[in-house]
Amino acid sequence: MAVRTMIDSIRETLADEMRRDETIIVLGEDVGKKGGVFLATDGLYDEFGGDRVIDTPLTESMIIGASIGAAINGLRPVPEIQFADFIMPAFNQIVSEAARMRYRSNGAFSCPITIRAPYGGGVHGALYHSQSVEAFFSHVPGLKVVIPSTPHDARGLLRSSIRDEDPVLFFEHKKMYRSVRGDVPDSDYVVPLGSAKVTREGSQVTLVGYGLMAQYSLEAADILDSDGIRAEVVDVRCLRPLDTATILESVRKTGKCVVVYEDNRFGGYGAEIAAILAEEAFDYLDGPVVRVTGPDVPGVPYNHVLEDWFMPDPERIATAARRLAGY
Amino acid sequence: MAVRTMIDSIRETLADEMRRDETIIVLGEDVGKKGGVFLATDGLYDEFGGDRVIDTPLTESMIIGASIGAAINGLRPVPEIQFADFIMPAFNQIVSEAARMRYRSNGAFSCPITIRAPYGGGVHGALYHSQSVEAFFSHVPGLKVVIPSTPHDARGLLRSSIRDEDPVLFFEHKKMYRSVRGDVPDSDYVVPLGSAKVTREGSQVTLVGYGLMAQYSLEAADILDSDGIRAEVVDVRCLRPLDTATILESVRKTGKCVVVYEDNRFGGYGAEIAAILAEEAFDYLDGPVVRVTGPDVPGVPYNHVLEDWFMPDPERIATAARRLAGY
Amino acid sequence: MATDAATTQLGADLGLTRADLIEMYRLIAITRAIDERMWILNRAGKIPFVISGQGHEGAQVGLAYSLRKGHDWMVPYYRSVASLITFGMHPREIMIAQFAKGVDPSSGGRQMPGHYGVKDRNILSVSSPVTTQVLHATGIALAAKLRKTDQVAITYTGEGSSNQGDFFEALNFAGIHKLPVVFVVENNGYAISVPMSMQSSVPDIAMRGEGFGMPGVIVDGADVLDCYRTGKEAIDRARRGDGPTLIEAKVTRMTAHSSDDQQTKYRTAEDLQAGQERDPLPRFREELRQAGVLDEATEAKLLAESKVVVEDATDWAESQSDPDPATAQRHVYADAPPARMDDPFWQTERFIGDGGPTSRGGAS
Amino acid sequence: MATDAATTQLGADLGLTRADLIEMYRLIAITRAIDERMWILNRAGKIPFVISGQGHEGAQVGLAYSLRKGHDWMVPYYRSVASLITFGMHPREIMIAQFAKGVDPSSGGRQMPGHYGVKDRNILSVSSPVTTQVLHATGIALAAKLRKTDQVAITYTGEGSSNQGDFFEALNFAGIHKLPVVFVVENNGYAISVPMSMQSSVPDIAMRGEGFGMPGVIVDGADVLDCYRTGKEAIDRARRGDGPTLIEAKVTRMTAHSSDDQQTKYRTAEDLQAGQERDPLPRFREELRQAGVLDEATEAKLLAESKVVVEDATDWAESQSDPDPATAQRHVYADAPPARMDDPFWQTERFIGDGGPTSRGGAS
Ligand SMILES: Cc1ncc(C[n+]2csc(CCOP(=O)(O)OP(=O)(O)O)c2C)c(N)n1
Ligand SMILES: Cc1ncc(C[n+]2csc(CCOP(=O)(O)OP(=O)(O)O)c2C)c(N)n1
Ligand SMILES: [Mg+2]
Ligand SMILES: [Mg+2]
Repeated sequence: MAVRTMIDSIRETLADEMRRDETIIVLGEDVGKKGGVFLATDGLYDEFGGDRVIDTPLTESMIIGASIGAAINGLRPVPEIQFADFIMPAFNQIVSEAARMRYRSNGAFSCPITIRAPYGGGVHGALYHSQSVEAFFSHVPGLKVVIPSTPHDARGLLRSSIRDEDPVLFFEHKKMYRSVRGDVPDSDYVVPLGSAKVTREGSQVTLVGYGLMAQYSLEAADILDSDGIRAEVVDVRCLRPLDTATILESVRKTGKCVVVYEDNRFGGYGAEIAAILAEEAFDYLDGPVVRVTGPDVPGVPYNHVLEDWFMPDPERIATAARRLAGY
Repeated sequence: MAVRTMIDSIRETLADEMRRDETIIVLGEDVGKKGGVFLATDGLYDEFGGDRVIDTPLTESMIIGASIGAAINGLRPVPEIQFADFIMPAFNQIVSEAARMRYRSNGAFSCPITIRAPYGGGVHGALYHSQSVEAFFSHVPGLKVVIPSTPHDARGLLRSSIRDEDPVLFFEHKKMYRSVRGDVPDSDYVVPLGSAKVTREGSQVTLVGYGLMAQYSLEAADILDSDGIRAEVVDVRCLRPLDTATILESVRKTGKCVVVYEDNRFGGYGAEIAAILAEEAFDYLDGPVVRVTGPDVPGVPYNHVLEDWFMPDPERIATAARRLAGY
Repeated sequence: MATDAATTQLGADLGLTRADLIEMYRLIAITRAIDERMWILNRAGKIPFVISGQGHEGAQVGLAYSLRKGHDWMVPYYRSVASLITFGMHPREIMIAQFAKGVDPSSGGRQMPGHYGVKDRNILSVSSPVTTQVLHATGIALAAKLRKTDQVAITYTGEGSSNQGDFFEALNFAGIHKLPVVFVVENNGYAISVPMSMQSSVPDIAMRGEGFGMPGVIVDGADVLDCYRTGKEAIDRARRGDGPTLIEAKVTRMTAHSSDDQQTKYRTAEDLQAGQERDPLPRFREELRQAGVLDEATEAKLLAESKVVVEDATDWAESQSDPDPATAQRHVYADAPPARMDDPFWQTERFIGDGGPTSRGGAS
Repeated sequence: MATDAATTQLGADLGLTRADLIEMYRLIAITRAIDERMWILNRAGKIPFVISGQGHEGAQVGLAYSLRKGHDWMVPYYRSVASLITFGMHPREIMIAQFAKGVDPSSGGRQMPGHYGVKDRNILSVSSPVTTQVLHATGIALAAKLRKTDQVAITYTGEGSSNQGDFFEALNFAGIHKLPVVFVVENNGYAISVPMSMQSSVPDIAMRGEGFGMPGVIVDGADVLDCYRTGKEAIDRARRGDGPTLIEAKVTRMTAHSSDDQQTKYRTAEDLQAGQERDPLPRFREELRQAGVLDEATEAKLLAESKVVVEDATDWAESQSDPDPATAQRHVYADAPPARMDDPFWQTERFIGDGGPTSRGGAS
């Protein structure tokens, strides 16, 4: 057991997995000598060489398209998209091809690839280095979508993702890379895909989030605690498949739910959670399903006053939960 | 006033608008001599010539990217994407560029383009000629998304879209092109973007849909009527901006709502409607918000027995509404 | 009658035997017969959609003939029937895709006709968005190189589709790493209705090879033996580790784009006529006759065989069952039922809360 | 001291006057001074991010110098400071983008430094996803052609970015329609850490022009006058209606990719040294000195001026206010507040149901 940052946990897991399974390759922009712009692949080039750690051209569609082909022919690619914002040129390859390969071939072909990408705001990245793109992919049958919020889960979920037989989008909140530390066991544990986690028990209101917002929800629960409000926090961890049971169970207990996501509100991922609650938790809801989200503007602006305006934070979550608790 | 099919209404509106405003150009694959694979642009090449009706190379990113540039320099492009399924290669240009141009330039630049594309299943188009892609785009601030369900609205909404100063995605259900007919006034009327419509009054349950599902909801209301259940039907018409008030008003009256969409359930557009209801209609909901949707498989399969399995239809909508009405 | 010497001459420099030549002819002729049957079935209302390769068969058979079946990889497109039959797909497997029946190996009836793919023969599943497969072939070749499997990947696309960004990104990556891949563009002059001059800024797609660090070769798609030579050189080069080749085969689209298209709307009568004259089938037949490879007896035998094959494929395919609707929810993921289909709401009727048939609630 | 004759000689064949030469030098020198100041401000913690064009300025000024300001269109990328200043952007406007203050004309403080754009000068707003702008320039040129405005669009990108599919789709379309557009690739040898040899399958990007039906021209980016000649030829050609040109300027990236990058991790000391030696600034200065265009007095005057300009721009930019957070919700659409921001829930606090500051509920 050792204390690790998110980025260390991810890097070490990549290295471990590559040692375990020689069909794993890493490819992407600047993943080689530079070790990635966030150093998620630092050292891999030295250890595994240029055949398994490939600096690609600046062409995202190619990164994913070639990964699909390589997976078809026996490799297990772990492509990196430098920023989640830049996954869009690969949208067709991911959504039309990777997601649909198994279904369209009636189960004959599959695409075991894990697409890693840093996402999220709050780091002065502005419109194009701050995006939350999970809603686009978690809507697509055939894809799996994972967002860890602790170094422990990052390791366990990345292992599960790489070992999965289907394409996984693995999004890492870039603000958490170095700011979040935690215990990471040395054992070969996995966190199964599709399992949410109650990260704090409470009785009056459920806060549901993922990534940075899972952490902010915990911080909000602290604030609420000092007001005498006991909030339960659910970390979604895997957005598709979603562990609906854990969320429903929590809301059955508390009767109230705040869904938190950093992405734009309208049609964001949390809308699906709210919709599930509206459909399946109706009998035990004691108040509206409230969403705390980023506003509906086309990106996180750069200047810090604008960026602060955009980002949901523990205070805002606590304010909404407080109001809901008093409903 | 004349009776028109959907496709006639669209084609005539394109021609009318091009006569009115010479900065309008139409571009896309096979839109010229062939008149489009569904004949939506039939005759335009002959009337307006190759400068204003441009057969492009088979490159969707270029179709949209060049449309953005042309809009920047004084034209008003109406690009056609041959099938909504093939909009994915242009995803980056639409979502990163067209949607964000105004915001990122602090209002200096804008992209008045109307992207038309046929969408939807039920026509033996299989995985890649049947998709509903509206959820991807209606999530994106900066875009507007329109889906008409009658020849009348097709005309009025297409006019509004073309005249709008912002990028509009205009999706046309291909199964409705020739199967739906209706009165279309000769006047220069518009249907404003952002206005839903109550297409049938009722008191016991609200059915909310758009496109083919708006029509199927009307048919379901007929079925329900013979059971003595009075269903109100709301045709969303414009998915972004959404006319929340009309939906809320209807649900305030009926207390019950079935949201219908053909797209995959999880994270589909209707999830946002359900989420809004869960947040804002909580006080007057008398039952869960039920969704009738396509199943969560990666596409509409081809063989008719599989396709029938996929498609929501009036019977399914009626069954869900009946059950909900009895809740 | 041709002499034995002449017989040996034709194709001899290419290492082709008389049997090879007859086999190549047979593949072309059978493909044509299958294809013609598709259109008959379509007009009879038995299959709703046809997309075919009439006019492309000579190039396809020639280019693919030197691949190693079951070892190399073929990454086809929707017109690839002759390539696929050359690479080991059975006419029954082609025909059943038209009927989209349950045992269809390509997709179990899920995809439209034309979307072939057979795992055990290294034929990758075709999808509809054009040109995506060119990157898949490149990735397959990357894996072949890194895993040292000695495999070559060959992939095909139309000239219109070759303008997509994916095409160039694939060529670029394959060029950088000298991957064992062969890129074939079957240029039939039209992308649905749009002629080459409106699709591409150059008269020949092959001109683009050089800009991506590989030979760009033009071959007359009606010249079967030259296609064979060109294909073999590119495949050998790839296998040697000398990198990719871009081949442009000039072919003719003898039918409309598909059964949904009316090509008279955008092609002149002369153009259509000229297209018919570039048919590779009679040309190859004449070539083989002249060389004494095809004699009357052989021709008659082949004709009879091809009739039997087409009848058999059609009858077999038509007699298969539609897929069970319960299968439609399978194969979304390897390990799980489709997301949320198994969740409890409305108790046992959870997923069918929307009123669907009970089979929708079944296991994956 | 140089003679008057020599003075007239340099650039005379290009139609450049002594004043032009000095102006070009001034543009390069001022851009360099601004750029150096950015790094100082960054190290001082005043601006969190710098991306700059040191080493690119010679090519940029030369290539853009014959554009018609306020008439033609410039579609830049993040390293385009010298191009932009040549095309009429003011140093204050450049500097304020670094500070991202409210009156920043490029984005009102919304975008990262480097994302310039000024509507009234026909400079299109830069975004981060690379190469998208190459299609925008193509569309601008399409409109120019159809509207017969006599405008030329020029666009720029890096050599790494030039491998994106969008690049080729743009070249192809521009080639088909002979659009009045000039494509410039500023090849500085690296895309962040990835060297040209791992980015592109050919040694020169310009080799790709031919495959798209246009001249592909290589120019030494440190040779300002040759850049001018090359740019002018391409711009004239475009304006004449003879179609697009692909220009590859071989330049040097004298700094790290950005202030977030450590280039010593992936570049050798010799490589870095060689890069510094290809600095266009001293080379052009020397050229002008030799030709007698630059004398000591002029140099001193220019140096003093450049100091004033940089001070002024910095002081002015720094002294501006941050944007009002209430402005953040503006300009989502032309005609409406951001979707759903105006809806009634929690009564007046609807949108701020999530606890945001009141300003978030304001009008658009
Ligand atoms: C991305 C995408 N856009 C559009 C289509 C629709 N479409 C199918 S085939 C085709 C024309 C293809 O022409 P070409 O590449 O020349 O091949 P050919 O059919 O002539 O063999 C088009 C436009 C598609 N399948 N995929
Ligand atoms: C689509 C996309 N992918 C990745 C990035 C991240 N990125 C920004 S600049 C850059 C390298 C660009 O290199 P090059 O085109 O050679 O231009 P240079 O910076 O060297 O001038 C990368 C990878 C991006 N901005 N956009
Ligand atoms: Mg073609
Ligand atoms: Mg570079």
